[in-house]
Amino acid sequence: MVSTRQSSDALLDRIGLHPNTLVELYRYMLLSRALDVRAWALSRQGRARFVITSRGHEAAQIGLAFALDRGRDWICPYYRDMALVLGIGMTAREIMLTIFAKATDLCSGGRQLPMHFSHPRWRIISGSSVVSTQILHAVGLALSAKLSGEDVVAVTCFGDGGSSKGDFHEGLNFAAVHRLPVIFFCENNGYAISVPQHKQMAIRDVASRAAGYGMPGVVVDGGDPIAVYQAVREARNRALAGDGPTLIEAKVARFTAHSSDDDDRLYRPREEVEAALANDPIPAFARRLKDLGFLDETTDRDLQASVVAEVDEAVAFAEAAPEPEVSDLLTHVFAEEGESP
Amino acid sequence: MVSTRQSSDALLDRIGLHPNTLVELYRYMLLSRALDVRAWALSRQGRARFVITSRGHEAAQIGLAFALDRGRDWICPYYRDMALVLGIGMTAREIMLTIFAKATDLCSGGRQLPMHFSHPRWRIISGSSVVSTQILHAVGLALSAKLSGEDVVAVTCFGDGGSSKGDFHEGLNFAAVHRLPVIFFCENNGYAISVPQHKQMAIRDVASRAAGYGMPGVVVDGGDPIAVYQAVREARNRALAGDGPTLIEAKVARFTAHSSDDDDRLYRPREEVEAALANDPIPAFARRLKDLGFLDETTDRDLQASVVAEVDEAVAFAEAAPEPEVSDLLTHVFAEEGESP
Amino acid sequence: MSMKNVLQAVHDALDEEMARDERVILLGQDVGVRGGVFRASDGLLARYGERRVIDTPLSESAIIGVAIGASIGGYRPVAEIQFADFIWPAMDQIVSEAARMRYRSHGTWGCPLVIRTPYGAGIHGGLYHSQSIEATFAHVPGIKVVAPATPRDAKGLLKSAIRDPDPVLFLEHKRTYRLIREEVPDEDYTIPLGKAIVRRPGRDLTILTYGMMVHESLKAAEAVAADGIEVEVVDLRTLSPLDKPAILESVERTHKVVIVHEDSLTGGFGGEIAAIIASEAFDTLDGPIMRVAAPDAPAAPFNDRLEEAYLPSAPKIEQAIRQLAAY
Amino acid sequence: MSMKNVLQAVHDALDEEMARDERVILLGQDVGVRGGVFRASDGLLARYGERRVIDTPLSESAIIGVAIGASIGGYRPVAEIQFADFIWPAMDQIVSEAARMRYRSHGTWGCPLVIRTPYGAGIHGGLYHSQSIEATFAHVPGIKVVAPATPRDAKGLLKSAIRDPDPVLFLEHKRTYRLIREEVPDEDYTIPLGKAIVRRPGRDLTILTYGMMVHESLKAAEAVAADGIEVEVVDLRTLSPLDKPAILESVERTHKVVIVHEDSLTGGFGGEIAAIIASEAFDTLDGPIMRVAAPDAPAAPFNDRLEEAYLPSAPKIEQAIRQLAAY
Ligand SMILES: Cc1ncc(C[n+]2csc(CCOP(=O)(O)OP(=O)(O)O)c2C)c(N)n1
Ligand SMILES: Cc1ncc(C[n+]2csc(CCOP(=O)(O)OP(=O)(O)O)c2C)c(N)n1
Ligand SMILES: [Mg+2]
Ligand SMILES: [Mg+2]
Repeated sequence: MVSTRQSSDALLDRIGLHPNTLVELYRYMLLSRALDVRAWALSRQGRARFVITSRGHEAAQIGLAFALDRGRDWICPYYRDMALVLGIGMTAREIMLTIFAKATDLCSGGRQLPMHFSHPRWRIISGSSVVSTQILHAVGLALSAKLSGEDVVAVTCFGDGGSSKGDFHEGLNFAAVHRLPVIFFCENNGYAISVPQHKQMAIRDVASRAAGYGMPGVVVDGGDPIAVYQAVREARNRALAGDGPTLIEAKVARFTAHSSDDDDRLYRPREEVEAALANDPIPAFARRLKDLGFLDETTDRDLQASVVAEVDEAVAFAEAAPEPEVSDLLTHVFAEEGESP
Repeated sequence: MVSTRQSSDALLDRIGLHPNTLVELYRYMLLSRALDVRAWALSRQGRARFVITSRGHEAAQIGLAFALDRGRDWICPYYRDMALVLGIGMTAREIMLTIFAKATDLCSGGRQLPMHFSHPRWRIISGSSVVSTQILHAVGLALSAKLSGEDVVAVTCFGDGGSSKGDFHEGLNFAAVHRLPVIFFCENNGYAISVPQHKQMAIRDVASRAAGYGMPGVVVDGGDPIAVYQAVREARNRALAGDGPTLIEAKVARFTAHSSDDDDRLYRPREEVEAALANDPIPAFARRLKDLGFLDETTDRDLQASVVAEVDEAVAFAEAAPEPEVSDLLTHVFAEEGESP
Repeated sequence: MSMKNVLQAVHDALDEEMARDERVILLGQDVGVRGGVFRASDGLLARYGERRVIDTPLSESAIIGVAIGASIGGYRPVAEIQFADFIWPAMDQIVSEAARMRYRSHGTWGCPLVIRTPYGAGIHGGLYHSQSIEATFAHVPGIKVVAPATPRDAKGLLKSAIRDPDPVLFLEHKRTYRLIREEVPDEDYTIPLGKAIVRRPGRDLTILTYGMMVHESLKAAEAVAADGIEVEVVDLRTLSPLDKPAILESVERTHKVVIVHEDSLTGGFGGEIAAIIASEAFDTLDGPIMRVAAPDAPAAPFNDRLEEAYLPSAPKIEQAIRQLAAY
Repeated sequence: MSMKNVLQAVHDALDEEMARDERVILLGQDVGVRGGVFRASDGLLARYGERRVIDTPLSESAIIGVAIGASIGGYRPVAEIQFADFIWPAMDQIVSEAARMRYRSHGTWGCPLVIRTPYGAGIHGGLYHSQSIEATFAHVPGIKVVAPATPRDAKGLLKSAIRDPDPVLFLEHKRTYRLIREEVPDEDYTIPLGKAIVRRPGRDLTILTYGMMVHESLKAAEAVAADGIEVEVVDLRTLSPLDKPAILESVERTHKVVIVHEDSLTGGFGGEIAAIIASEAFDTLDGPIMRVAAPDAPAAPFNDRLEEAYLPSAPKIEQAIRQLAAY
């Protein structure tokens, strides 16, 4: 297991990200946060039925997104990956359409709960709500990439809770045996709803499981998008070189309750939440960019305003979008005549 | 991971097994082998429908059996554990009754395939044919022991193949979180039917998975009953002391085809089988006992004759036993009125 | 008597059984500190301690498999599957193991355990927080399947399930949790598994149903009563073992049957009920056996409009009643 | 034409489809070097290589889950579950994932994959090498269920399954593997999914069945023909989608129905068939709908005598025919 908890500033040069790209990363984090905050508000107002946030996970997810070949690498996300899918290419409008379950919701046409992402253009594969099932799909997609020779990888994300499932084990093992180009990305926020990590596993790092499959396991600070970016780049290069899968564990914090249906005051000490909020990766990244001279206050304010405007527009657009027709209820159970798989 | 591949002779004193007990171990190995050879012959003659052997695994299983508190510790075996259940207390007659699927078969009343062991007196819990499901039952039994405070452990056996299943992962993780008194005993013979280890996993030792659950993993030479005995004693002591589960991996060889329905010439090099046979743990153990002066030629010959006689008698007894009545078909689907769970 | 909803009734049954029998333990995700995502085990951790109220890792197969082992070891585990939709990873442990332990060991070992799980749609849970799963398990010999519709039944049946020597799948329709309220006895009582109940007598037509659809059926029955159609509503309560005598008796009285379930039509449990009637009460039938059920889509969609279109409801049942009554 | 048994027919279908379409890959336990435990993929590793014939770890959920991913990635996986009894660990991947991918993504993604698995009893396989699993999956919208009875059908239907854009569960009755032989065309042909076939015409009574029970039913029909009872035997071949028109047509001709399946009675697929008839062909019925099926035990026991007692067979079917014919 390799620890990447180190100052990533020193690495900035080496990894070769353009300052503009770093600002872009920052903007995606802001956008995700703004969408998240708005979605939560909509749910509190009764305008959205159900919401799950990415709050606290954004840095990890955006670092991940930027390390991928967007639109070519296969993505099997989970419900907490809104920042990731934005970073890959989904738009604020598309997010709002799925939150409002509109007919033009590209994820599912209004069939799934919000945050069950899917996108034809971005190779984002529809997942269920059943934890960790998507891990195996990523392994299968990696197998298809290996067979076809396409130089892409598959990435799948899941939580600390998801690492307790049988599918996690079967997936990592299968991928290791066949040295498949897949990245297993665990977003460890220390909770499966109310169950804290020590009641889920008797180990400190999920990444320590990697050795038992014969693949590298990497722990990375999920509050540091650059560190995540770098860890994923390495894993991706290994995968493309035919050296097989990697398990990356990003240590993150969940800022909100599990979902809009949850009340984490029932089980989580307030001080813990406050400490996490005090370590919010987004302002921390802004400070870093400013220290490095890549971002000034005016640009920052403009960015913050622009994402809010983008969210406003997306909400208005999506609320006005048409509801699904009842006649749509039974479409796509099977392929229609002549439809190709 | 601790390696116990060391000369166990030096340990003889320290572990404190009486020489008579060592000869007893030897006799159980002989008995298992004799039963196995006969069962295979019966299947070839068409007198037994189906047989799975323990051949090559006996030393490991008898070492395991003798390290347990027989009749008190819970046993969740798998189909390759005939030597184990003999070592625990089942008799040759009982084995033959289950092979012939007779009414008085204690394992299942003729319902299950042979080698699906169960015994009320010996706390041997009935298993299915579905690989690795029994692992979780052992964890649950260990939970019950922990709750009741009974000073017993639960033991479950499975093969290298079984370690690829989701239930392996979920079981080891659950046991580790709750520090349950359970021993996971992997009999690694390098094959899941025809699939060799390197196509099952990208690691050398199944035991190396233990670290990922936060429990000790031990590799032991499954051809050495004393080494196995010792490893299990240690694990058992840890478990009883409240220090939780252990994963023990016994390296063994499968001497026969997977089952009487299999033909391993289709997939297994003959030299490999011959090399394994040349390293047969049973004559090796006899030689060791003789070197130590615990066994002489006459006793050895007598033992060999006595187990054959025991098997002869068991076959005759079981063949003469009554068949199940057709009226038995629908009993025990549910508890009968008034039957206690 | 106290006014309770279904959730409170479930909670009280758990509480009282844990107080009555030390062997009763709970295990599941979030059942401890949080008291369950629906709060069915609220306060039980505080009352009975961490040893008896166990928050598990996110491992459905382990929840059931461990419950099996603990039940053989002398305990009476009540395992919670957080949503019925997440029971499939434990399918193998339920079907291959729990349901067969007694049969395959010829009576040596048995699994006195309960699997509680919230099921059903109508709460905007989307495709994976809405499923009905009863047909699958009612086809499995060796496990009982219970699906109460009311608080009184939920409590009495859950107590019977916990005291039963065999595995019981206990299905709690999550729409009934807070919606359905009634007076529930304060003293200890049980309701036997395997017994249906006539919720509303009627001579013209029999509705056979269970769970949330009992309430929709009663509404429909009320609606047609205005036109003089007297519908008998039979709440099956337990699907396995099924109360065949109660079914046949009602059908012999009314000669017409509508079977109602929320689960999708094809292969749903209504088929079994229809088959029994078509075989054993054929002569008494005065019309085709009708079924009202969800269409053959994978589950109820999230969008309100689609969910409503998907779900059987009083108006749809009413339509079937009128059609059959006129036959 | 060549004389083939069912196993050879399955083998040939796999071989020919792999030759025809490079995207077809096999994965499962022992499918490679060993050619499958029943040798259905014998020689295919040698012919198509390790990349297309993949021996997997002992992980059913992974076999299906990986097949799902590979199918989305452009391949046409044919996954083998070594015995149908071992499909339950993959239940979640089949029901929650494969069967819903298209519906839940509103048509964006689909899973063109086949799950082949030997099922059924009569070969002394004991409780866990004998199960019938069709009822469970025929209740799941989004996956097709095929159960051929003859070599010709096995080959033609498996080819259709492999070419189908959606997941197909392909059930091979293992007792038919070597027992049932017939002339099979040498040239490429397919048999469409969802179409039943009349195996034996008759005017007095309809038997609706599939798989191994087709052959037992034909024997029974033969036996009663001597007494002038003309039984029509309809082989359903596909259970989902079900050929309702063929069922109703036959029943409208004969007015009497016996449904036969090897699976246990309660909740078996026979219930669905009976329900359809009792609803849509009620007026044409001249007698109760009868079912011949295994009793409600967990599965066929190993002991010969018990297994025979458990299994439906020609004599048991004959008895039902005579009883109904005399009605
Ligand atoms: C198989 C399954 N079991 C239970 C649930 C209910 N559930 C939804 S999310 C969740 C916790 C997941 O925790 P984790 O994997 O750590 O992800 P996080 O939400 O913390 O990001 C649970 C128990 C589910 N969706 N699927
Ligand atoms: C879940 C499941 N899948 C497949 C099988 C078929 N099967 C029986 S034994 C076996 C191989 C088991 O190998 P291993 O666990 O190494 O045990 P061994 O027989 O080598 O002792 C397989 C694939 C099964 N019984 N259960
Ligand atoms: Mg988490
Ligand atoms: Mg092995």
